[in-house]
Amino acid sequence: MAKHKTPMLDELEKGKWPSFISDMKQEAESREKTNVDLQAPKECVDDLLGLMELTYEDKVVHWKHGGIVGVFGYGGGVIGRYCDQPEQFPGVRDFHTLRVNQPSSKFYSTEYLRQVCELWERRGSGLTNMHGSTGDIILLGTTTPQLEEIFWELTHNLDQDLGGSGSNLRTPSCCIGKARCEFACYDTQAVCTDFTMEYQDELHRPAFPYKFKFKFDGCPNGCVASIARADMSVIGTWKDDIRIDQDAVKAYTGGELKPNGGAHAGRDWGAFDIQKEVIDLCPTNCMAWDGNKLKIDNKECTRCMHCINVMPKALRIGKDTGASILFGAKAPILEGAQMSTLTVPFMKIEEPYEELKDLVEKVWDYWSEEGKNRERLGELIQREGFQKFLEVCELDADPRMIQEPRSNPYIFWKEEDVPGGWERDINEFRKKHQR
Amino acid sequence: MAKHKTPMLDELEKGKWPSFISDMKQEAESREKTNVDLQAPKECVDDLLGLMELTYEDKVVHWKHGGIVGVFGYGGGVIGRYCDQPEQFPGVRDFHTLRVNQPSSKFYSTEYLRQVCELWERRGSGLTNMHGSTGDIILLGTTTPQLEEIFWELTHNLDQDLGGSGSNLRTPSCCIGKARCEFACYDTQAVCTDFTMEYQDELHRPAFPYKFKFKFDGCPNGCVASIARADMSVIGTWKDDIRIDQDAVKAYTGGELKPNGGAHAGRDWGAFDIQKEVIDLCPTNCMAWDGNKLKIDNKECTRCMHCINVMPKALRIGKDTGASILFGAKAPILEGAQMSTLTVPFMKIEEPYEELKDLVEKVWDYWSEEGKNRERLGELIQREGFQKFLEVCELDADPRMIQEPRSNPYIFWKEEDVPGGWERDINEFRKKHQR
Amino acid sequence: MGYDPKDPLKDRITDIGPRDYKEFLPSVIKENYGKWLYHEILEPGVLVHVSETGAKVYTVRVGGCRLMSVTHIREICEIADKHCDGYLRFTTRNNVEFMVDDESKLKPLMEDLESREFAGGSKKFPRGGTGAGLTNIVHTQGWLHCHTPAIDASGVVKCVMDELYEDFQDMRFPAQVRISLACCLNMCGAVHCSDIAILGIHRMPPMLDHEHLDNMCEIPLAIAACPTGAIKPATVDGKKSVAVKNERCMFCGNCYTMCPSMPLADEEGSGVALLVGGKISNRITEPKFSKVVVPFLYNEPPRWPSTVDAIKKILNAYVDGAQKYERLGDWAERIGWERFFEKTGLPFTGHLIDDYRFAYTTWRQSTQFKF
Amino acid sequence: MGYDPKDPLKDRITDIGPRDYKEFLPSVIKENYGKWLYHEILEPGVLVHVSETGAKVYTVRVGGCRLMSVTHIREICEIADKHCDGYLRFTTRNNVEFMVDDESKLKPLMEDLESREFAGGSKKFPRGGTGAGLTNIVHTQGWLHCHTPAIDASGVVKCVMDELYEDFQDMRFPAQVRISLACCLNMCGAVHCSDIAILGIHRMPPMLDHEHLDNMCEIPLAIAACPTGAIKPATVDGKKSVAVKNERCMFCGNCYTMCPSMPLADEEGSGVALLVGGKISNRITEPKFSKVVVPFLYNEPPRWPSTVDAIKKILNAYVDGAQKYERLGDWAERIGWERFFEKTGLPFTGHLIDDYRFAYTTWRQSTQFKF
Ligand code: SRM
Ligand code: SRM
Ligand code: SRM
Ligand code: SRM
Ligand code: SF4
Ligand code: SF4
Ligand code: SF4
Ligand code: SF4
Ligand code: SF4
Ligand code: SF4
Ligand code: SF4
Ligand code: SF4
Repeated sequence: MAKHKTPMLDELEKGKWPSFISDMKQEAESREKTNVDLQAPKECVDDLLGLMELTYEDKVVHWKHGGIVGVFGYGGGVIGRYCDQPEQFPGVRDFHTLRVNQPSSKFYSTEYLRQVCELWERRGSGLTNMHGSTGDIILLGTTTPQLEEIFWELTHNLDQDLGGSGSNLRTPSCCIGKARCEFACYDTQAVCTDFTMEYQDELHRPAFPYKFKFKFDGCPNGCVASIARADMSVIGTWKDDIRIDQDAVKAYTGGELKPNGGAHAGRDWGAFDIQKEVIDLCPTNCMAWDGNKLKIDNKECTRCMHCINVMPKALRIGKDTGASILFGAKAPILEGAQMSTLTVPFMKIEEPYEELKDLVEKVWDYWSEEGKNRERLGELIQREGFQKFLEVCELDADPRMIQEPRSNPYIFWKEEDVPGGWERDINEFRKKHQR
Repeated sequence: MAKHKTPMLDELEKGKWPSFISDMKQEAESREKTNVDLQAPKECVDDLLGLMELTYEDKVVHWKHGGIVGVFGYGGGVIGRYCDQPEQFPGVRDFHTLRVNQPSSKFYSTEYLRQVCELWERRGSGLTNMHGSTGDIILLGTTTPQLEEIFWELTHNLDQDLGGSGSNLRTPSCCIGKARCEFACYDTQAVCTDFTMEYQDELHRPAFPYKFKFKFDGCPNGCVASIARADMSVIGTWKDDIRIDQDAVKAYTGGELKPNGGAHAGRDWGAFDIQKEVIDLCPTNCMAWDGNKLKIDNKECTRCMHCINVMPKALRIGKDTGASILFGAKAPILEGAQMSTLTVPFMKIEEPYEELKDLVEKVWDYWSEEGKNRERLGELIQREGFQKFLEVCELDADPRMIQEPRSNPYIFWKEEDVPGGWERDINEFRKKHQR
Repeated sequence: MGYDPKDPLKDRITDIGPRDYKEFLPSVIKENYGKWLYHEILEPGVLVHVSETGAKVYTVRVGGCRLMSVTHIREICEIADKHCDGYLRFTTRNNVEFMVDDESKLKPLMEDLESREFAGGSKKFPRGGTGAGLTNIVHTQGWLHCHTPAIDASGVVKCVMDELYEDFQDMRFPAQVRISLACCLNMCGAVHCSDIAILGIHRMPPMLDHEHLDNMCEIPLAIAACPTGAIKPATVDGKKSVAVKNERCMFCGNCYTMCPSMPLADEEGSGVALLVGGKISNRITEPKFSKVVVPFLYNEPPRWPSTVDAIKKILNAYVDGAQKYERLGDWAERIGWERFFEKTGLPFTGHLIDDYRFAYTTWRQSTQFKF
Repeated sequence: MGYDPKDPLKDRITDIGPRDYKEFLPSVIKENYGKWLYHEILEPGVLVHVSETGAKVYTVRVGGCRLMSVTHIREICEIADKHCDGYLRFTTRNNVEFMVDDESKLKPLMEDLESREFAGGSKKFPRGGTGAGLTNIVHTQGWLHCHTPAIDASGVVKCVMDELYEDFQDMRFPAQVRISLACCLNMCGAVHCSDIAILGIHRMPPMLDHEHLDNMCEIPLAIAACPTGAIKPATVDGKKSVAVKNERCMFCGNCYTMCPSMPLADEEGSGVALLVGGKISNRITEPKFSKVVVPFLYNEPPRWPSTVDAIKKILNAYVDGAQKYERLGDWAERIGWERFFEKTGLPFTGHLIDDYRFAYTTWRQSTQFKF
């Protein structure tokens, strides 16, 4: 039976949504009963429940700073955590997490997951996050001595490495892409895996001013939210025309096919009206429907995906596909949240991804050189200006990179912009212009 | 015949647009011939032409800083100016301008203008700007000794005062308003004149951190550009419904009346299409036309003026009129250009304008108190925040004042926002949270 | 054999990265990789994707609370073995997806999932989260594992999802609605572009543990961490420490991240802020930030009623007012923010007016407004 | 009698303000003040306003170059006396308006105005400036009277208006087009919200007249004036002076305004920048700033061909591409700025990318763009 009374937490067992409290309780119980030779405190889940109950009473967190814990030779992958009431809750005195690098787009075999479970029940709390916000498998809570043991078993038995934390490359992630999505403009999983392997050193050994994140979206729908969450956001797009199946279009207008793959089935929105729902909503007004033929002026299309999303069976992305590369997204601290800024409007994304890797490395060199401690790339770009960033990337300025040209006239001209430079002789000037 | 050769300037006598060079030459000539007893150098216009020609060769201005010149007891109204080639162009050695406060909306009797001409020919260059960017009559160029003489004659013989310059209230100005415009939501001329008289002391005697400008637009069309050019922009608007004359609407759709008062007559835009040209362009989509009746959902209307502009004979502004008050517009120096920010969405504008004057004075007190030297109001509001400005104005926050709520979570909470305040005892805290 | 503390470097393996995703793809996925033509949502939580080979994959998406025990994961594996040849996946929003390659396998799978409940009575595998409905809430650690949270994470999420459970299983919204939670301004969820963001914030400046500060912190780092420069070095009772200009503090918690002797969290001071109207996709409109519309709500464990209630108000107003395909933020911009506050009944206060770096760009320089 | 230098304060009159506008209103205006019902543009430059009393006022608007001699003003008076009972007005854009109260008086007035030319052959009173056409260019002093200009004003305006003369007399544009000119960044015309703004800018940091700087300037004021903090105190050849970090300079000229020993103007360094797409009115769209689309063009007296040419390119592309009622900036935003540069043929350079305070808000955080 439970070690601590948890009247408040018990309230969270009610309601239909899966209860993490119920799940924790079942885990606590199974640790009670198990004959597995547990290396982490048997009562850690019990104590975690107790600590949570106490926190629910106090409304102030009871965890302390992590301190520096980790595995030998790595600068990341482990988050240290200590409880501020160790006497009362010895099971979570030290309760560190490991970040385990998930496979691209998070398909699993049960065989693999069972190995993870077996290891984590034995050497950890048996609690996980599937998954963390960056994408890792989070093994939530174990003691300091277990860290190396777990790392050894992960690498030797599971052929599995840790993910990132600290001032290094963070675990890259991607959308499901070509594995199960018709909109994928490039192979997000292949690139994500390739970049993760290529930059293992940057991922495990902090050499950056601060964290750096890659995320790979297969198309502008942005299912892995890269534009908001990655220092480098790679978002699929295409150059040529949207492919149209006119008969399928008619099937939509005729009502045989449900718009948006049936995404709006929960409410009666009336019969599908292609004019109202597609043509009029196209942000560039580049579409036309004459009652039996759909026309798209592709030159004006900005590939927002709307029409394709609404009629996936009738419209397909183009064939000349690649990606837009954007840089600088981050959370609010310090300068305020940022989304990534369009830097390379279009790049082909094909193995071995030389062009993209060259770019990444130019950016890293610049950031490592100029970035202050704990300054994200996006903040550096703001501090030194986007023009400077373009020079670093060896790219020409392009209006596609901006929403609008500057409205202030404060151009920072360089001396080389002015024929003859800046050197002038005041006395020459005074010959023509007396004081 | 002309004192200086001006081959380059002569090029500016060509072309159809009125040539200021031809005009200057005719003035130079008439100064040659006149038997008026000229008090300013007879050859000043000749020398000005010569100086301009020289500048056209050098491409660098030949005027120096003004220095402090003015009339006794006033801090503004005169702009000092000296030429940097006095030997070569003695006629413009000192060439100061006076700013003469124009009558509201710039109607004139020829009698008055002739008095001005007589005075300015005799005591000045005979050159003017009708008008300066702020609105004044600019008397362009005279010598230092003439300043007091001119001021004396202006005040005694023309019953006319100077306008503003320096760190004081600048000459207010307004659109033509009720004098000749059906869109005027309040009497711009009356208010402009009233405020100019009320604040004569602020206008003539610098007591502010920097300049301050009032401009009065009768409606959101903004014919005096107040939203871009005034520290306080008063822009007419209304609260109730747009008045519709349905027959006149039909006259427009029927083609008897030209849309927009015929403003587009220079090109064949095809027959007037009320749906396309009005209903679909209404920014709030609050209009409907069923072929014979025009409907406006006034609650959703943002009074942008478009429909009224297009059909002035059919649509009229509401009857419950007043103005929106906005603050902070300015040119780029230093912090970048600003437009005025909506501060009072709606205020009745009726004599004696107490409510508006109270507001102005609160704002001036705050700015005089907190503003740095040469800091415009708009810059102060940016530096200390719009919330602070609202406190000063004793106004409640209203979503109408903003384009969108803040996206950053960096709220500057005040101690009084938090019950119990900010004082805490670290040792109390440590009882529950060990180090 | 195994790890040897005496010889840590023995046979050490490093830099091997993640497992190759190809090992983990079910055969129908592997065979049709990159060949998908289109998809359909058969019912909430059930997708079919059709390949140019004619093959189809049926996906059943179920809500997961991402805090999962190994016991629960083993149960998931058991299901996957029974119905899905031993494969499954997790989505970018912590839902679980079971895939089958034949329609006939759908029903048994769905019934099996349906049938499973936790002891407390909650569903283990609620089906849904697709289309124009509500999907899972992405969230962060909260009181369960981090040291800087202003609010709990899993608990708040549970309360909100319980209340909106029907909408997870329905598709009645004008467009998809993404709710996200981050428990402090570090914003680990990067929730700044969510339709609705639940954010933990502090309202009190840090306490100063002068006696220990110098031992526990790098004072220069703490000072440098403050974006507003509110922290200055100081000597208190002869000890090196820092002083904080409270009126300059914007409660970001950076100092605490650098220095454990500067805790901010407080029962009165810490709570929930709500942001709305953000989006990620480039569909129709461009991605946008969420805007703060509720500056502060108290932590109300265990069920956070005020937070849940405010979110329902926002969702109801949105569902009533928005047009088909219109995201929450696009709706708010179309009707105008003055209307947003009117329709949601949320009070507008000065706290919501921006006074940070780009403040001016968020004020209204126009006479266009609605009475 | 008159002003007595020996006794300046004798009978001194101050603070009397401007003349009362009511004295100057023609009777038809006075009688129908506030009673106007609607208006019509009979032809370019000719307006009729109709009052609820049935009265009408006919207005003939003619272009003025606001730099006017008293001789010219007297000629205007003569015309007003002959046709308009001795009244006239000036518009907010420096045009002159002659008003008559009866249609029969229009023709003679127009013919009279038409007939007058300057010796050089230019028109004295071109009719136009109404409706969806081009009106007068508001401008500032330029080389004619100020000390900080980077360009001339009246001369540039003359060149542009000569070239666009037909459009002043026509109404073929999609909407009104406002061109404005300011000769330095002080921007006395507040041209920052114009459809097309001609702006004088410098590209060279100030020269330093060390020998005289200390006598001629308040060094602290000069230092304080610099928005980028580029100016530091310095001692040169034993004399108190300043040093400027050139790479920090943004050429705003503030230092020169404060200190005559820091001149910027230069033949190579100073020239024209063009900004487009601003507007003031709240019609349909909100007021907006003009954007820099041509960073620099040389001063080319006497006719500034490159400047005139660039403006024509912009106008032609606008007139071809814009829809009825669409202002220049609204057109550019609708087609996208990438298209604007394509259609105008203007080169896009890094100079046009914002790097000032709100820079980030002008960059593109989206994948929406046109190839
Ligand atoms: C575990 C995780 C939250 C979760 O529950 O999922 C997490 C947890 C922490 N994050 Fe995070 N971050 C996590 C994803 C993120 C994300 C989201 C993302 O990567 O897409 C962000 C926003 C995106 C970004 O990078 O800007 C994020 C932005 C931060 C920041 C602010 C960084 C910034 O530049 O603004 C901090 C503060 C810091 O770095 O000191 C931070 C710091 C932290 C720390 C290490 C707290 C600290 O300051 O020491 C947290 C440890 C919690 C714990 O005890 O376990 N975390 N952090 C996520 C990592 C799991 C994983 O690897 O999959
Ligand atoms: C004469 C006039 C330009 C014109 O040719 O029409 C003018 C001329 C000067 N302005 Fe101005 N400003 C004039 C209207 C403006 C306007 C437009 C307006 O008022 O609508 C602005 C922009 C709006 C604003 O106030 O921001 C304007 C913004 C400036 C600035 C920048 C102020 C700022 O805060 O950014 C300066 C610089 C300064 O104040 O030192 C300035 C400074 C000057 C000085 C005094 C130059 C100086 O620094 O000493 C110029 C004297 C020129 C001369 O020698 O005659 N002038 N000035 C305008 C006044 C005539 C009149 O009274 O009717
Ligand atoms: C499975 C998943 C990708 C993955 O790698 O795991 C996914 C899968 C699909 N997304 Fe997504 N999206 C997924 C996260 C996202 C995200 C990221 C997020 O929410 O954090 C976004 C951006 C959200 C935003 O814009 O704020 C996202 C924005 C979209 C959109 C754009 C919708 C819109 O109205 O803006 C589409 C298009 C659509 O729904 O028609 C889309 C479409 C789709 C399609 C239809 C693509 C396809 O043809 O298979 C997939 C099924 C949609 C559905 O569930 O109805 N997906 N999708 C993610 C499921 C998360 C979940 O469990 O709920
Ligand atoms: C005479 C004048 C007011 C004054 O006090 O002097 C005036 C007079 C009228 N304006 Fe204006 N506007 C005058 C400067 C302005 C300005 C200020 C400026 O340009 O510096 C603006 C703002 C410009 C901008 O938005 O950038 C202005 C924006 C408008 C608009 C909005 C047009 C638009 O498409 O945005 C209208 C409505 C319309 O034209 O239908 C308007 C409408 C009018 C009407 C029709 C009002 C009326 O019913 O009498 C007047 C005749 C318009 C015409 O000329 O076709 N007036 N008007 C100004 C003439 C200046 C000139 O000589 O050309
Ligand atoms: S981002 Fe695009 S490609 Fe990737 S899963 Fe979403 S819709 Fe498919
Ligand atoms: S993708 Fe978007 S922009 Fe392109 S045609 Fe479709 S709706 Fe229009
Ligand atoms: S601002 Fe409005 S009221 Fe004033 S003149 Fe222009 S249109 Fe008429
Ligand atoms: S004034 Fe503008 S917003 Fe109001 S109805 Fe007319 S067009 Fe629409
Ligand atoms: S958001 Fe803040 S409190 Fe929550 S996990 Fe991230 S760092 Fe910790
Ligand atoms: S909370 Fe943030 S703003 Fe306040 S003192 Fe700490 S670092 Fe500075
Ligand atoms: S814009 Fe500059 S140069 Fe031109 S008049 Fe104004 S201050 Fe003088
Ligand atoms: S021109 Fe402007 S930026 Fe350059 S030194 Fe002078 S004040 Fe500073």
